[in-house]
Amino acid sequence: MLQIDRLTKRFGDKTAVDAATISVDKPTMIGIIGRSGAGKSTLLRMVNRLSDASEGTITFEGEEITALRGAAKRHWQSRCAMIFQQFNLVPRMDVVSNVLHGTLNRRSTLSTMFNLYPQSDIHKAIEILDRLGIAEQAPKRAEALSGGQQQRVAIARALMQNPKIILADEPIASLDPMNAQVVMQSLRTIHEEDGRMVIANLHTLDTARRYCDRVIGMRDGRIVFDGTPAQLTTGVARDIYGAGADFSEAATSTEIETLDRPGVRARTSTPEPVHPA
Amino acid sequence: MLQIDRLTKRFGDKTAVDAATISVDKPTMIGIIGRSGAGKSTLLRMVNRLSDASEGTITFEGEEITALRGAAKRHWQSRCAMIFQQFNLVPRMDVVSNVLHGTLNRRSTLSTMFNLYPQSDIHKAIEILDRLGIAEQAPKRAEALSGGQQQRVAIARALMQNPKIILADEPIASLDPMNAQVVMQSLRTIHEEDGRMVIANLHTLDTARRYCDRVIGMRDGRIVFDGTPAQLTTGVARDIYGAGADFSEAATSTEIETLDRPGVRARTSTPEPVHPA
Amino acid sequence: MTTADLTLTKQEADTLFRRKRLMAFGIPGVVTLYLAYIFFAFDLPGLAQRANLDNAITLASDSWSHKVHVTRDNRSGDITYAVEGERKGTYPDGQRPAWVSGDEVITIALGGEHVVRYLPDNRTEIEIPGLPLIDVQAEGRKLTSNLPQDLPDWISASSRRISITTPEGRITLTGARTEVFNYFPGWELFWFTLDSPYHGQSLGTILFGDRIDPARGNIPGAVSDWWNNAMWRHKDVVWAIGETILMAFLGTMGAALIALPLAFLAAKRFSPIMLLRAATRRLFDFVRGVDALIWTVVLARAFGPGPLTGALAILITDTGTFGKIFSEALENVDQKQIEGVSSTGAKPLQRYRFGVIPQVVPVLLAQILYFLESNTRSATIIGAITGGGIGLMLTQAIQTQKDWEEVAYYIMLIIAMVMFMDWVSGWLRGKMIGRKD
Amino acid sequence: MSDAALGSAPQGIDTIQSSYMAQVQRRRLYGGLTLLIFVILMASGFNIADDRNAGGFWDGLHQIGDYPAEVLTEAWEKRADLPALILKYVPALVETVNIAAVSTLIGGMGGLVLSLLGTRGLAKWPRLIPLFRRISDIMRAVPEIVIALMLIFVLGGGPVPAMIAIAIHTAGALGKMFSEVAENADLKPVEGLASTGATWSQRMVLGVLPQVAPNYISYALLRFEINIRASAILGFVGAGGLGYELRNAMAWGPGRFDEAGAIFILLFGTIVFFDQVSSRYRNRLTEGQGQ
Amino acid sequence: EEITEFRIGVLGGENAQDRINNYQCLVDYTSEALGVETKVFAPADYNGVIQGLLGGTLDMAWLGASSYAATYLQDPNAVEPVLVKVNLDGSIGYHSIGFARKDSGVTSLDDMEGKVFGFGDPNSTSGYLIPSIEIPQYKAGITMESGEYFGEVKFTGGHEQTIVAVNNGDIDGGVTWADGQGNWEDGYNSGALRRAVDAGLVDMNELVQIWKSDVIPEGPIVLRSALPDDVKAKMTELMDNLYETDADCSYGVFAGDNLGAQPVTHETYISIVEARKAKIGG
Ligand SMILES: Nc1ncnc2c1ncn2[C@@H]1O[C@H](COP(=O)(O)OP(=O)(O)OP(=O)(O)O)[C@@H](O)[C@H]1O
Ligand SMILES: Nc1ncnc2c1ncn2[C@@H]1O[C@H](COP(=O)(O)OP(=O)(O)OP(=O)(O)O)[C@@H](O)[C@H]1O
Ligand SMILES: [Mg+2]
Ligand SMILES: [Mg+2]
Repeated sequence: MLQIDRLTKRFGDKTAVDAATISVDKPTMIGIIGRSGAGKSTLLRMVNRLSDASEGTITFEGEEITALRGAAKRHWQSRCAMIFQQFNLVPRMDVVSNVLHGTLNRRSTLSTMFNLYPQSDIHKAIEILDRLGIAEQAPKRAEALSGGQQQRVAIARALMQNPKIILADEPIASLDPMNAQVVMQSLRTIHEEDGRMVIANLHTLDTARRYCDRVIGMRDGRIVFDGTPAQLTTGVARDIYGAGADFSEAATSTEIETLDRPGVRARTSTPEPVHPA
Repeated sequence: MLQIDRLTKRFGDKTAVDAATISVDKPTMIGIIGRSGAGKSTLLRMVNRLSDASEGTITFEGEEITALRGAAKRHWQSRCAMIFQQFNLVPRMDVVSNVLHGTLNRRSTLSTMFNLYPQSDIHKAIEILDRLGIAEQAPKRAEALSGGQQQRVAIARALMQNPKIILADEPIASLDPMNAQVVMQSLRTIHEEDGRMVIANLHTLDTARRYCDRVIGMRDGRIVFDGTPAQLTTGVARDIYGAGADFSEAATSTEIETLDRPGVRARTSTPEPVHPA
Repeated sequence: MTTADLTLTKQEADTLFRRKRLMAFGIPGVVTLYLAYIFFAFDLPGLAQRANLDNAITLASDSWSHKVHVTRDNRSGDITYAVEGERKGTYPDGQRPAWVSGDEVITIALGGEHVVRYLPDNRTEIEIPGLPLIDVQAEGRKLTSNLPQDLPDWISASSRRISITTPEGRITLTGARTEVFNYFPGWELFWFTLDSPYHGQSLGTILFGDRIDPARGNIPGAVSDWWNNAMWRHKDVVWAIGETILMAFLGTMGAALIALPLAFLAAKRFSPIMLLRAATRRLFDFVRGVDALIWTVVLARAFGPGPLTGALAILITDTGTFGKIFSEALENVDQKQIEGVSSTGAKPLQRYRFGVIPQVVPVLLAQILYFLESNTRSATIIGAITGGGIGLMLTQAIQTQKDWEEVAYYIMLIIAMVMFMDWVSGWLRGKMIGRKD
Repeated sequence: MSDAALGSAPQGIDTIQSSYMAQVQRRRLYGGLTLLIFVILMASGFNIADDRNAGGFWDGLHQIGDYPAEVLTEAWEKRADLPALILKYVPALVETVNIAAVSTLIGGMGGLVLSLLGTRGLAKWPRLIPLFRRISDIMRAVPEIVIALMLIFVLGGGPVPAMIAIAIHTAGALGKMFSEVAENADLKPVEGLASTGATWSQRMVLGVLPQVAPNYISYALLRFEINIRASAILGFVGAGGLGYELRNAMAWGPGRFDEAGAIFILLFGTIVFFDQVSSRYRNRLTEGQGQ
Repeated sequence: EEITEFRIGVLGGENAQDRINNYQCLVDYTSEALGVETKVFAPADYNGVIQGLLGGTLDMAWLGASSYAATYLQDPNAVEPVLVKVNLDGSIGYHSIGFARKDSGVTSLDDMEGKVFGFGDPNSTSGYLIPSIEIPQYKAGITMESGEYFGEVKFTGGHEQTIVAVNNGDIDGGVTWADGQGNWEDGYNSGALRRAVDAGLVDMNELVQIWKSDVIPEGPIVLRSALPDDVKAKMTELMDNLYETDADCSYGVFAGDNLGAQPVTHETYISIVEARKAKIGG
């Protein structure tokens, strides 16, 4: 259903994504790994059409996505939701309003200008929040939520779009292991229960292994691995990350068991100095 | 020479230091240990007269320190140098000027405003910096130095005061193990070579054991232990830290061998996201 | 470090400190030199000489006191009693202050044993403790008196005019008229003028007592008489303050409304056409540079005197200022939020509405409200130029220098007004920025 | 998993939906009311102002260009004299700029003292903080024109009353801005200095000023810009400088419009010049500092 | 052509708010006569009124002679003079008076050489135009340029400011207006000096007269030319009969004792217009 064909993106001299070709024929949960600067984000942004490709095409169910313009392009974006590492919510607006932004493409500009959404949409938004376990936060401002909760709001916004594809650009990189697990679990559930395709950039091997059906490895803009989690051996990982023999998988881990969260310990043993009033 | 008698400090309902009594009759290197909130900092701040005691007295060589006011108090502060966990230097000023701040009590405001320090003082400052091994840094801004270097500048400032007592409030808590060692070594050398009294708050047992002649343990504002490092058994330590059987000394260690600095690892595995400009 | 290195380091440190000292002395030195130049350029020594302390004292004492004039017209022999010597403060026929007595001989007791007597045939007797009785006869333009040759400096006398100033009051005599000024603390006639039936009535009587003026109820009558008080002109003052605030409000809000869309044109992020962007920015610079003062003058020709002209002058200048501030705020918006909204397929206007506006609104509101307060002050000054509001009343009162208590009153009102607007803007800021979207 | 606080049963989704709907309705109502009130205030405010103005807004709109056109035409006709005229008014301009500069200097020093004395954590006498804050509030609230006119009465005309008036206002305004900056200053260096036995003034000069100086200078420059305008406008109501010349030149009317034109140009040029210079410097001073 | 409101301008500088108050009776009469709302405006200076008349935002004003000339020179068709105030003695003129502080030792213009001289408003007839023309005629060598005969020539902004400035010693001598009737020690019968004396602002013992101009014609009451003829006629009649209708109102409107108004035409002011033109250009 999704064909990415020799997709290339250049920034000046720099080729961020280099003739990436991917073909997906049924809704799958795909993890893209690779080290920083490998071109993962750029690839996802081109699929969502947040940025234009320099060369190559993306085709979805026979439609050429890369050729879409104006309203058609926006309509595609609404069918292809995106989740960001920094959540990219509107922090000063309440949670439900943020979720309702998922419907913007369907509503007229005028009514949304005044924040007027149909009641059915509002109820739907709260139901989605409930599904993600954060319905109680509905009336709060987004900025008042913890990182994990904010990311779930972002997922709720994505679900509100009722998309065929969910793109997630390092959705758990800003989260602690506990929240990371909740968020990845949510994405997996959405994939399994709703049958939506999920493509997630991940920066840790074990997460990709655990949650994805298929893993794509990128290095310097090129796709250097494409296979099942089982095929992803430590040797292959070393190639993807371009690491030497000293490469230890644990260094990229975010799993709770292996990670002794440093921030927490550091905080208790290094108190802020108390100044007299 | 230093008598602390039933010294008490209350913040509202909270008693931060509770009738602490310490008697020191010759220049000693004393370590104060205890967990966060035990009242270590508060005690030291009262000795330096940065904050006033609620009750009790401090007497030094027959003079009642707690009764001093105005210029007399400032004169006492100049004889009783303090080193802070966060160094508390003036970051935008050069290193020599920061060291020369140790002479402020002797100089008029006006002359310090115009940087009219006597040449002999400037040379003395450089010599002290040299003794601490950072004379090369003399003309740099304090903020340009590494943590360990900054703390040595703070020690130099303290030495510039030519004090009888040096108080150090967790001098190595913000430092990595390598720098921590250098700083503690410097304090020890100063104690031994110059015969100055050093009182240091330390949050790790092994540092206290290694560098101090006498260790004082505080818990909830009260002094619960006062003895030689040898007397400080793991059982006693458990009492001081109020820890259960799961207490492991290593958890409080800053020794190089046992500490795998977590901050560094966390940084490499969580890259900053790259946003298009 | 080797000894040689150390010596070198020491020398470097010495140089460093020499440079720092140069700076430390240099800057205050330049400032001192500049102030010295100003000292002479502004002629401060001459100013110290010319400064009129008497004026300051008059100003200070007059601002909390008033005087009552007792005037005899030497031609007609008529005697009038008037607060501040003003027509509207004149005592009605048959009434006079309690410290004046007598019919043939009018005796004015100034207090502290100071007494002035108006005798028939334009003669005047003045009793001042410590001086012999002063006797003055007015004839045509000439005055004859028994004043001695060497006079204390509080008496000024010539054959045509005598003026005596004592702590109890002031007496001036000329051929044409004889006048006594008696000073009292307080702002007389602040509530009611002498011709109002409510003058001198206690608050209790007005609120609960019998009907004082049979034609009207006490409270509406009193309110109307106070409102129309000719001496203190409460109605005009309230209108003037209203006009001043109105100028500030209309000017600030109007400017904000105009500047917001223009700011998008001037912000690099939102306006791809370089030429348009540069043109908008130059426009902002121009209207700001011309300044409210000149705009006031230009607009006064088109719209005439009044609050609208002042409001428009503020509006035009602040459009430039807001445009600049707003476009800077727009350039600093966080791209993440816009991207988040764009990724859902939002249309361009929706992107601005949800990606940009929620971010900039707090910044803009804070600025607008800050300017609302500061423009209240500007409106006071602009009013003095364009003819409107409390600013004009204040300048007129100061320039004609008649009643310093009025000046003091206006000043108090202006300060209260500005502080009130400061409070309102702070309150609104808290209310609106503390609120979501 | 549930985020509901321990002990309180998770709310049913219906309750959440209805309470959120209620909140939305309320917000729409308040939002609508606020908008309505604002529109009414603007519309009626405009009408009142229009009504109390001698000329109406719509009648006057097409005449906006008349006056500048007259001035500029005449100035253009006599453009040969313009350089000489501009030169003639340079001393007045210098006076106006001097008034602004001195009052910014003096006001800045006053504001500095007020801010250090009125900031929590820095104040020498913490109990007097409210006093110093009130003082700077009042100094800020008094419009320059009030002080200037009273001082003209006592001191006579000229630059000094304007200078004092602007300095007083500047001290109040900067006092407030400075203390906002000082509130965010890092107290660690101050404490470090205190521990060596430094006096209050030493702590302020060595511990606080180096931290806040860039922001202070940046604010002072902004004030200088504002004060140039203030000093011109005060000249217009009697305090010397370019404002005074402008008022006279305009009063002469045609025949001397070339002078008015010269002064316009001078004033405009000065304001734009200092505006650009100061905003460039301010950007440089504050750049590289965290927001 | 209909008018919807009638706007009267008051020359600034002389406590305009007071004057607005004094004009209240006139406002009532005008509203009654014209059947439209009447408003009074008091711009901050003379130029404000002139601009108002030129821009068509004011319909009527009582101008000074020089202000009338200024208006005429900028647009001869903007306004037409209709009436002039008649003094108690029947004259329609007043004087510009030069004065100084007695203790300064100045007794005539001869002593003013090198000293500071102050005018009032640049648009004032007695406060600037006439003295600037007549003073140089006093003797050879006097000019009104700063730094030539006088040490400095300033504009104080208005009559009151001149009086206060002389009294304070800010300037050594200045000019203001007076009717020239009555006695110096009273500050004459009417005029700016008299007001200052009445206000207790100055002591005439401390001032001396150093110069007096020829008689200056009172300024005209002008109506905007574009007004409908019937409005002009009604207003002229109203003002003409004001003294007869309501003497108190007339006192307030004409700022002192008077015998009402009499008709006047542009011819009366031709010399002033010429003087202004010669002096200032236009
Ligand atoms: N807007 C842009 N302009 C110029 N270069 C860009 C831009 N966006 C990305 N790049 C460059 O393209 C390359 C790929 O970037 P991309 O963000 O896709 O990497 P990534 O794999 O997502 O890495 P990370 O883990 O850091 O997010 C990088 O070298 C980056 O510097
Ligand atoms: N200025 C203050 N106001 C109120 N409470 C204070 C203040 N300073 C310290 N305290 C309280 O007093 C107690 C003792 O604090 P202190 O800083 O002395 O502990 P400590 O042993 O130095 O701990 P740490 O290891 O965290 O530095 C703490 O509970 C602290 O919260
Ligand atoms: Mg990325
Ligand atoms: Mg501590």
